[in-house]
Amino acid sequence: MRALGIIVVILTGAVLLYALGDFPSWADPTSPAHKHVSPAYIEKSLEQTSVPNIVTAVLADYRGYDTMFETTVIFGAGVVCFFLLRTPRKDRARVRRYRHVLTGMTIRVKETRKTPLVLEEFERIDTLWAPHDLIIKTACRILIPFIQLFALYVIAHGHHSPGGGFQGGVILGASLILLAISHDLRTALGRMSERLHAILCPIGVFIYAGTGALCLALGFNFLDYGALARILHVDPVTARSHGILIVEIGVGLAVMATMVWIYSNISSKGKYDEGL
Amino acid sequence: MSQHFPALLVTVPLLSALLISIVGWLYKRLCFPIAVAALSVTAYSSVGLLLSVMHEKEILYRLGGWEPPWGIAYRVDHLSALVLVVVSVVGLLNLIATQKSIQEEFPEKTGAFYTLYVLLITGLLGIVVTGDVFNLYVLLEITALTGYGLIAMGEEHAPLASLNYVYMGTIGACFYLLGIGYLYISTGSLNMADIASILPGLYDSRVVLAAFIICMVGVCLKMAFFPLHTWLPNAYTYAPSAVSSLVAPLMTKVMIYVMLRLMLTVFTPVFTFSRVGLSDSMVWLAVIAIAMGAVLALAARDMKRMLTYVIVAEVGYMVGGAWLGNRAGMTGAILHIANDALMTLCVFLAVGNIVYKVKGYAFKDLQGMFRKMPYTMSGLVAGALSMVGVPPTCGFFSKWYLISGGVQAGQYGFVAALIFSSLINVILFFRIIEIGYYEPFGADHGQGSSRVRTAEAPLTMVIPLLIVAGGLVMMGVYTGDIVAHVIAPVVPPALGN
Amino acid sequence: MDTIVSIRPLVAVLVSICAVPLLILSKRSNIRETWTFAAAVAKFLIVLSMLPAILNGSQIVYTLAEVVPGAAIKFRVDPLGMLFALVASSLWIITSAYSIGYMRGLQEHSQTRYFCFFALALSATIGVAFSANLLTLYLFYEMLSLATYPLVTHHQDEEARASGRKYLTYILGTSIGLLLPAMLISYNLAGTLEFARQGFLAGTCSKGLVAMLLVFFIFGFAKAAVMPFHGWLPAAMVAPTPVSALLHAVAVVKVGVFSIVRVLTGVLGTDLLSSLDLGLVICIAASFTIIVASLIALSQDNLKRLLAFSTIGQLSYIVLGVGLLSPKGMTGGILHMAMHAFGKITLFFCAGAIFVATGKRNISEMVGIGKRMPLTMAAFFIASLSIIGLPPTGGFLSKWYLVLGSLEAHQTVILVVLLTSSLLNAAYFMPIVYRAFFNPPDGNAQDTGIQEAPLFCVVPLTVTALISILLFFYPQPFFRLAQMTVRAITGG
Amino acid sequence: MSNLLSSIVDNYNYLIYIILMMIGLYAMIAKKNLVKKIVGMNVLQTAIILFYVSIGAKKGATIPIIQHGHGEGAHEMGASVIKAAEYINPLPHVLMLTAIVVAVATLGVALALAIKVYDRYQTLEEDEILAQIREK
Repeated sequence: MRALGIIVVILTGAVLLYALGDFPSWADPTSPAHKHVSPAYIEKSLEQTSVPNIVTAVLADYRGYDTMFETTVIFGAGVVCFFLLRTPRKDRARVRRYRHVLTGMTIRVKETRKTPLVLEEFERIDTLWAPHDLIIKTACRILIPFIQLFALYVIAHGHHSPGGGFQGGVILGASLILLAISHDLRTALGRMSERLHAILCPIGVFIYAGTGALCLALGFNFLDYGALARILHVDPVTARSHGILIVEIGVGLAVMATMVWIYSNISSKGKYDEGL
Repeated sequence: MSQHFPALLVTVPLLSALLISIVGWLYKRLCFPIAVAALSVTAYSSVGLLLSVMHEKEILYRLGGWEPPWGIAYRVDHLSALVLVVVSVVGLLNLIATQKSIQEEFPEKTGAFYTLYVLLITGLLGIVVTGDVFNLYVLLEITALTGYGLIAMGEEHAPLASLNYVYMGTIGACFYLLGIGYLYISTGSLNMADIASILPGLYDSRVVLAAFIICMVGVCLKMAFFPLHTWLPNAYTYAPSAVSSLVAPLMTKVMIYVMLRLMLTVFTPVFTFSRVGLSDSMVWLAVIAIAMGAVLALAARDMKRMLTYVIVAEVGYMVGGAWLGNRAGMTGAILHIANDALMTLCVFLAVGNIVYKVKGYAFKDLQGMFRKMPYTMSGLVAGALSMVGVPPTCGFFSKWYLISGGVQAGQYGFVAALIFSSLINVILFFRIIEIGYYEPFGADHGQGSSRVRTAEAPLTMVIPLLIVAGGLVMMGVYTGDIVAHVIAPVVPPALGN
Repeated sequence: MDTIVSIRPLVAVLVSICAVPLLILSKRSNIRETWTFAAAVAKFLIVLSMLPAILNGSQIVYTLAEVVPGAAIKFRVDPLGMLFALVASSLWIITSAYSIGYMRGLQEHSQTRYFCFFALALSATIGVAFSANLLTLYLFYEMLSLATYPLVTHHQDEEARASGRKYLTYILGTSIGLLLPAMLISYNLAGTLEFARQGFLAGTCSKGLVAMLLVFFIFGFAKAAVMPFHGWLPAAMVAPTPVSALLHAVAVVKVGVFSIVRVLTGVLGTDLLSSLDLGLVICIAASFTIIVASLIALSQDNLKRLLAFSTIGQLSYIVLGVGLLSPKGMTGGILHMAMHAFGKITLFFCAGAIFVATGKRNISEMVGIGKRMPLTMAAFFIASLSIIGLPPTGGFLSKWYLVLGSLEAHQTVILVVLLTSSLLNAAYFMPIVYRAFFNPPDGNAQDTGIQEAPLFCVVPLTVTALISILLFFYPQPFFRLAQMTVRAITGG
Repeated sequence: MSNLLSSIVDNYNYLIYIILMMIGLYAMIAKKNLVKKIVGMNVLQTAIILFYVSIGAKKGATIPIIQHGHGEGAHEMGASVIKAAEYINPLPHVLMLTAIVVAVATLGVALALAIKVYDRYQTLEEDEILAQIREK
């Protein structure tokens, strides 16, 4: 195996090095990569889409179709993780552990159909229980809202500054995952149930693809945001910039939901009761 | 409407996949009908596309209304239209045929399953219609990811096989991505037609050569071309039968399509066949692929594994035919994409029915099958004959073109390999058929044979199988027309006539 | 030589395929047999309806689909094909009568399957007879191979399995391994596969290549059982006797030789062969087969195996006749297709009848059987005369023409071969007849008076025996057709 | 040869990506541990991302965000003054956003699979797993 690896690496490396000879020198403004297609983006994007952030413009409009499928990839990954890991109802954990807060003694309760006892002096705990650090808990509880606010800013301000749906979505997701880590998975899922993010994630993609389909329905080509002008009562160019915003929101939703979904599946091996 | 067919083709299944995944949480029973509806629309529009392509030369669709090369564009020509029809039809038939076994295998996750199923089809269709090399990469990953997921839900070693598939598939995809990076750095464009128009000036550039080689390696990995086939047998064997009857016919064939697309459209035929001195070595690799596939299939001890190695051999057919570099060979390769998809579907559906009934696919499970499941077995026989290449099944005619291509190119090794593998196929399939045919009989040849009861699979599984089996013959009989009206325009004049 | 475009050839082929679903669906066996008969008669009538046109020197053409440029799925009825089709379709009627008797007499299992595949095999046979190009011929040739497999292995026991394997190995192995490449090479040489009057390969390739193709073709059609590819025929004798009768005395093996004749005349062309004097090669292979097969036949005790080997020998007569490349020789060869068919099927019927009536397979047990089954053995006698080639039977004519042909081609060696083999034939047939009639049955089997096989068995074999006598006096239309074929080929 | 050397020298970034990529590739092929393979996979993908991004670089250019022109109707006045040379090539960055997302997705799936594999064999060492399979 090792020998094979070395051989493969040497062969591939040889090919790549061989090609290196004819590379245009690095960052040379006259290299074909900079001459052929990209100048048009840089010069036209503002007037065509009124989005100063060219990356966003190209990402969500010129090559919006790529991005749609990119979102679909994320969504697909989420579904795959669920499909692979989520444990079927019959062999889910039947035992719950509770801890009496005052005395610190723990009890095991056989899960039954009717809702288990909920008394405030009892807290539900994981099988491997470590006392939760108060500082971390509080710090996170304070931090998370700001993180989420920032995430929303990143999504909304993607037109004018680095950012956009993916970045914002990831930050949102991260905030929820932080909640899950600092407290435990159940609390996070209490805030946002499995079903909810499992549905949010396709909805996010749906916003994207649906916008495209809407343009199709309005008689334009698929994803041609110019069509939205008719609905939003603005000129086509502004419509494009709005269209991009809508799409970015969709992306944000999808990414956020999927991140949480994947995390909760992987961290709890699909049992959804005890995370990290 | 018809000018939006290309968009509908991909967006309808995509949207319905999303819909399914939502509905899956609310009302499971709706998933299957939605999937069927979506794929029917797809099949309809792909057929419509094929017809309209046959009238006007090729269809260009600008997504987002941007001019290529700045925006992404669909480019549908005869080749892609043909493959589109194959993909959508195979997907639809398999969907209907495997409904029962899905309900049995994933009672709680039907929603997720159908989501992935339709997403997979979406990805394949997208790969076929797109005219942008990077977009192709993204769609490649969609098919790959969904494929990993679906395959991993099979029994015993499926997750491991799927994980290995992840490694190999990712390497393949990365190589492809790198290759188009090299193309971009030397041409500055990502649109296939645009690249093709820029390339002639750059034929001597090492970067382009490297790009070509890297892309080819990547694609060969994905389509399990011989030395890189190691992931395929396990993955397809352990996959749930409903899944293997989807991926086995489609995945490798679509990858072959990608290879042809790269050879003929992106890197122009002139470059592919005269500048890159790889033709002979590729053909010889194909010869080895065919031979090894046949031999390994002989060693297999259960039907699915045997068939997977047959697939490895079939990939060899197509790659070899494509690289022969003459009209007959290319025609054979393209024709075989369609035919092989159909016959692989046929045999895998038959195996699927058997698995559904007897819960096993080892050779011994076939005892007395001809009496137990006569229709399924007749379907299997039809597929087998097509694999062997018996007229008038379509398998014969694609083999015909491939062999005559080999004769014209003077590649007698290739011809010999094809004949060899047909002979091996005879052994392979008649071994199965024998087991099914000779029941453990009493000494008397009297009426003692009614011991085995007929227990045929449900109609929803049998009818699609028989449709496919009939399709094999129809394809065979109409080969002439298909070649004349669909394939002939695709083959570039550079390959002579 | 005008050509009529008509769908009749296709119908003639399809009629028995269309019968198959009816056979499957028919609940009771009588209905099933009725359908079989109906299909057989229909087929025969359709074939017959084309006869007058053919005799007037015109030919009937029908194209189904142009699958490959230069090679369509196309039917053409010409004298040669018509002769073969007549023989096959007429014998199917008789055989289906016989097989009803036989199968019921032995209460064989899964008779429906039997009749279905029988029908399929017949379609394939007619298809071969009427095919207008090599591709179509190959198509039906393969179809026949596969359709006969379930018939050969009807008993589904270990023995059947073994011989089924042998059968497929020989037939499919050669057709894929030799025939397909040969066909494709000639396609790429000539760009067409249409049978032409003097072959389409003339002047397209070197002598070596032609010789190679010739060898590929002759051994590729393993159904013709030219040695060394004859092993499957004795093995296939495990099949029920009607199968052996029709398929291994008539349909399958004759399809083999018919295809060889077609290829020699229509693909390679007799002129090309004689100009490169490759005829000799064929003659040598054929003569070798004739002599060796007859010698082996001498040593057989199982009657059906004996008949099998005798068939192997007789088939090579036909190959030999065409290989002589002389008009009379060819006439003899082609004529022999018909004559031998009627003779040999009678013999098989007799063997079957004996088995049904007495359960005896071996010749040594058949001493004095003539007293129990006089009709059967009489028929056996006549048929063996025809095979040996003595008047007053059809076999005489064909053999006579073969002899003339060998003289015409100044091949005295061949003449010797023919005569020797006739002697050998006599040597392995006559003792059977003699012992059957003139030796007393051995002690333990006491004389039980006349005890024939069921009527369904006896009538057919009597009919065929009579026909083979009749053919001596009225060899029409077969003789005419043979002559027309030869004239068409030699242009004389 | 010399020009090859010089091109390598002023294209050292490409050299780095090649080295990274080779490391990843080697890990994927030679390592026995399934998770190490996954790590190798990510290194491989990251290397390619590096390659693309370094395509985008342009001497004397800044990030592709047009400084002036905010909000509605910016395009009328913004259009004329923009020069392609002033901003780096946005396209590679766009592509790489996609590639990163794909990489993440693949990673997620791969990890999920690894978990399933571990559940089934109680190990992630390839040879141990193969041993288990063999003795069955």
